[in-house]
Amino acid sequence: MYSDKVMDHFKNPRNVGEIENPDGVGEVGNPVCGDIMKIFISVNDNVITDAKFKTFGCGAAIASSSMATELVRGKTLEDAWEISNKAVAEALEGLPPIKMHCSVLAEEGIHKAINDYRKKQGLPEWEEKNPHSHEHEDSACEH
Amino acid sequence: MYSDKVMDHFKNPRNVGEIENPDGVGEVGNPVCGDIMKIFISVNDNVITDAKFKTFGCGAAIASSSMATELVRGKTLEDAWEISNKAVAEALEGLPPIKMHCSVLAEEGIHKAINDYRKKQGLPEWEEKNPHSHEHEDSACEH
Amino acid sequence: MGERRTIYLDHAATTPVKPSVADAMWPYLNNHFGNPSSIYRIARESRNAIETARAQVAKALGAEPGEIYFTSGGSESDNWAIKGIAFANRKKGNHIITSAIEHHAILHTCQYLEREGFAVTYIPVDQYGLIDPADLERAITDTTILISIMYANNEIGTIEPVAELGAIARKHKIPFHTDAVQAIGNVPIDVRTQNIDLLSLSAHKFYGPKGCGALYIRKGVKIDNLIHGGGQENRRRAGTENIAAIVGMGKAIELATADIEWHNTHIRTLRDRLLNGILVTIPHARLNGHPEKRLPGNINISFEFIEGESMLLWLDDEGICASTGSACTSGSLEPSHVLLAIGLPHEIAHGSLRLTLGDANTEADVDFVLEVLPKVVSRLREMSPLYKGGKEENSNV
Amino acid sequence: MGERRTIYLDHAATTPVKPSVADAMWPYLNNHFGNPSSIYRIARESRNAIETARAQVAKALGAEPGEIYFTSGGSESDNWAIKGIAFANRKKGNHIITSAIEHHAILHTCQYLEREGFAVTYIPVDQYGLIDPADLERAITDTTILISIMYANNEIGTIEPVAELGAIARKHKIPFHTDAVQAIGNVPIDVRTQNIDLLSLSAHKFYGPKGCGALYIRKGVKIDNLIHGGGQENRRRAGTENIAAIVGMGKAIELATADIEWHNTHIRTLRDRLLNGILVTIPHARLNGHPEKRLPGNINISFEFIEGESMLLWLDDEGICASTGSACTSGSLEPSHVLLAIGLPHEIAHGSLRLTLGDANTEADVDFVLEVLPKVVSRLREMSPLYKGGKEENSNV
Ligand SMILES: Cc1ncc(COP(=O)(O)O)c(C=O)c1O
Ligand SMILES: Cc1ncc(COP(=O)(O)O)c(C=O)c1O
Repeated sequence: MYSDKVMDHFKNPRNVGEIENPDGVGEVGNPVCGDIMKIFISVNDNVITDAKFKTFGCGAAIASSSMATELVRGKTLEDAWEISNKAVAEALEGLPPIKMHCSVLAEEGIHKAINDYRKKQGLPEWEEKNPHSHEHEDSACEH
Repeated sequence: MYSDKVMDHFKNPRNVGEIENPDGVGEVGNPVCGDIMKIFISVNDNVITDAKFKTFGCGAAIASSSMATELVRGKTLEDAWEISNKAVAEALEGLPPIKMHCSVLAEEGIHKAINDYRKKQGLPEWEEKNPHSHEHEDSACEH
Repeated sequence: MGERRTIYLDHAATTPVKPSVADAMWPYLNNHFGNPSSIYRIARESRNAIETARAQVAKALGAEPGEIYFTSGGSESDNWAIKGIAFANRKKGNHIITSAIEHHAILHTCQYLEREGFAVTYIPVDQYGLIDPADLERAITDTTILISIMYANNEIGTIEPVAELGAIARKHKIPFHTDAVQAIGNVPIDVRTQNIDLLSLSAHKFYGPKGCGALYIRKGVKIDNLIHGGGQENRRRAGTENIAAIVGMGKAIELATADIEWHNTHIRTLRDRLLNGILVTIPHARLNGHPEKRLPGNINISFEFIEGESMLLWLDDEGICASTGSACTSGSLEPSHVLLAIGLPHEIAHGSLRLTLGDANTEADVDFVLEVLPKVVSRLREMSPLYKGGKEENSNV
Repeated sequence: MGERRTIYLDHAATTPVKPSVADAMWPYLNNHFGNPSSIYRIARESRNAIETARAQVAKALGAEPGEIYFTSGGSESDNWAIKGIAFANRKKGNHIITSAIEHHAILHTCQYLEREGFAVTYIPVDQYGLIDPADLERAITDTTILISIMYANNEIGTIEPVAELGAIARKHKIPFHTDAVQAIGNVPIDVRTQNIDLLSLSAHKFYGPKGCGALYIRKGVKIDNLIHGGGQENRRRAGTENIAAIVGMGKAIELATADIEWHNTHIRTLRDRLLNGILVTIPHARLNGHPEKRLPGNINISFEFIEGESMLLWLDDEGICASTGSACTSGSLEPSHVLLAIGLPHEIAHGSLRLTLGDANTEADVDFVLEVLPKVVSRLREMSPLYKGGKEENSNV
């Protein structure tokens, strides 16, 4: 059901853990729905120098967190912001349709962490271009 | 589905044929229902000295005709009249429930032949004790 | 009389599983058993096996794999198609059109729906068992929500003008179902070009296992479930999948549709030899069904003055497996509704014999039947009160 | 990590076919294929094989052979029982009583009937998953036409007080159905003394083949057909019989019910070793279901702070086949309705693992799981944002 890439990132997740004094933190998901992602970033000179995560969730949620943190490392905040859930899923060589919401969570986790950083810096928060979170959270947690 | 006895009387039917100048003939059944039996008897001194049949019908119909003609041979008319469809079926070591009407036809065929003889003799016809014929013909021909 | 060989001439009732099909099934009985809904490796193997079979069935019909749903057989497929469409479209109308010669899985389901408030038109057939497309067109009303006409008849073998019927249904935007249980492997089927929206299959009729069938449902067709429960078959048919049988069905349909040409020529040649032999040697015999538009292996013939079951018993005694009417109803005392629908009088219908040939039959089989059958018929005629030794030449009973 | 052995601990999802069962089936796939509805010799052989199997199933349940109807599996049996009774008794009333923890084959069927105008009461269960017979008695109204309560739950293994529930149903003269798919072979069943009127079975849950089940219908119970058509199964279930699978089911039920005592002792011993080992080595773990009134092979346990699927993936990597929730719904993202019904919060329900042992499991299997599982749980907890390294000892998330 999962691609080799997903299984690789699930079994050998990159960047697991917390950053001690993170510049930004984003927590998304809901334990009721079976997945929570917490993304930590360090920012230096507008560039994400480190990203880590902790995730409670299924295989796809863990792999998506791992891949998302990989993708944002070394990117400017602007470039990191542009990383879509589709990019995460594609980098994982695809996700089962029923699991696409995991990549959405990862995108949102990154966005939340970036906005957390911006808020701390006194900067205005950026707005979600495609606020798909609700629609997807519904399908993730269809009760 | 059929007992060995039924198969024996089907494959080696006793008394097939017509009696040239029969003392009594009984025809029962209906081609529409898939079975017709024609029973011929010779009577001498109130005893059935010969009985033959012709039958259009299933295995059970042929076996029942064969057995019924066997059973009446050598019997007085009174004794022959008393041979019930159950007796025919029992002598055949049983019939499938769906085929019981064949033994009923045989009983009726004998009765008709006997009454045909009595009529020709100017005697009153005997009455059927259990006029089950209609009920059974219905189930035989359930359209 | 009485030697112990078996000549199987009842392929319309069921077929033997081809050895290569049985071999393909065996590992899934004996070894690979994972529930395809689970996520571990042995479950994924089961899932893959099912999806391979689904693709094989889809290919045989010109359908997409996502349009194939596995069931427990032809009867379930027919029930699902008819009830599923009827109940899902109840708000649009309550009228169903079918034919007078459908299999009981269709007819009894329609009768059930009549008790539930649906109205059913049973289109008649001509003396050959053919439906006139004009009759279908005339039967359509504003409230018609389903048309179901079989592809080929199981008793008399007549092949219906399905593409034409499908085109009419399409023109009126009414879902068109066809029971192709007898047709597959004998007739090339393409659900796209023939405008078929739903199609029923049963594996044991084409050398696959019993207890496994499929329903093709064209994408977008609105249909209720018949068996509710787990999420199997894309949430449309609950129940742990019968993996071994599904694998067997996939393999069997591939084999059956790969060599339709060869199969047809082979079977038809044998069939015609048998049919002509019967008609030449046995008087008062008539072929039922269409002379050309019929399944290649099917013979259905009525012998006057005698009754079918007693023929079968004698043939069985010689090791010949045959049928009178359809196997499902041979326990019944009513003559076949199909034979009545083509206009046979009851007493002639009672004397009908169905011989259906299959891949493994040989010329020797045919010759043996031609040796035995005339004896059986004349033996039974001799004891029939309806038969006067040929003197009724012109009678029609 | 990564060696290639398979430890199958998902017997509630499906079981392997026993070799002697597969061997009993093989001749009916490979050789004997006659349609049991026909009248010739090879058809009578099929008929006899089916009737032998019917007697085997009847014996296992304390029923008469004439009360056993073969189906395509547990889901069909459940659908037939529920819809068949509901539609046949509609004039008497429209109220159905079932439980909150039934299999989806029951629940989704009941939901379908609600859309058709029936009213359904879903009796709640206690924290162990037990039904209180007093709740059943209270739920009964003048319009109640069916009570359906499962014999044993497929997820948490809880065994319901079926005989008591049956007695209540009997007292009120309401037909009582039980889904015994998980119970057979684990619990002695006697439909007479337990007042059961209808009972569903599925062969693949007791080492028989997939795609075959049965419905016991007590003589005299009024029920509609689910699959209409031919006259098979005493005119109550149309479709050419799946002879091979039916033969396998007969053999399998005989084996499964012959040695319930041995089976239970063996399995329960292993199960308790595994369960105790888990509870001793892994903190924040709790057993779901009843501590004693449970199926001998069932463990259902929740591990806080982690999610079930990721556990399964790691276990699969080690060759261990397990399940979270029921197999049918593992594609779904909703937590199990059963775990919610016993009062687990969603997030704990998400972290549940079901291990179901079977006849072939060994102590070595148990020990291997006890070696692997603690590592998997702690690995996942380490990456869980909910887990604070044991500091949340008293939290209940
Ligand atoms: C309690 C229960 N009922 C019904 C079923 C359905 O059985 P099947 O999958 O054989 O249709 C199952 C198994 O999934 C079950 O565990
Ligand atoms: C035309 C037709 N439809 C449906 C069926 C039913 O198929 P099954 O017996 O596999 O359920 C049959 C076979 O009996 C058939 O010939």
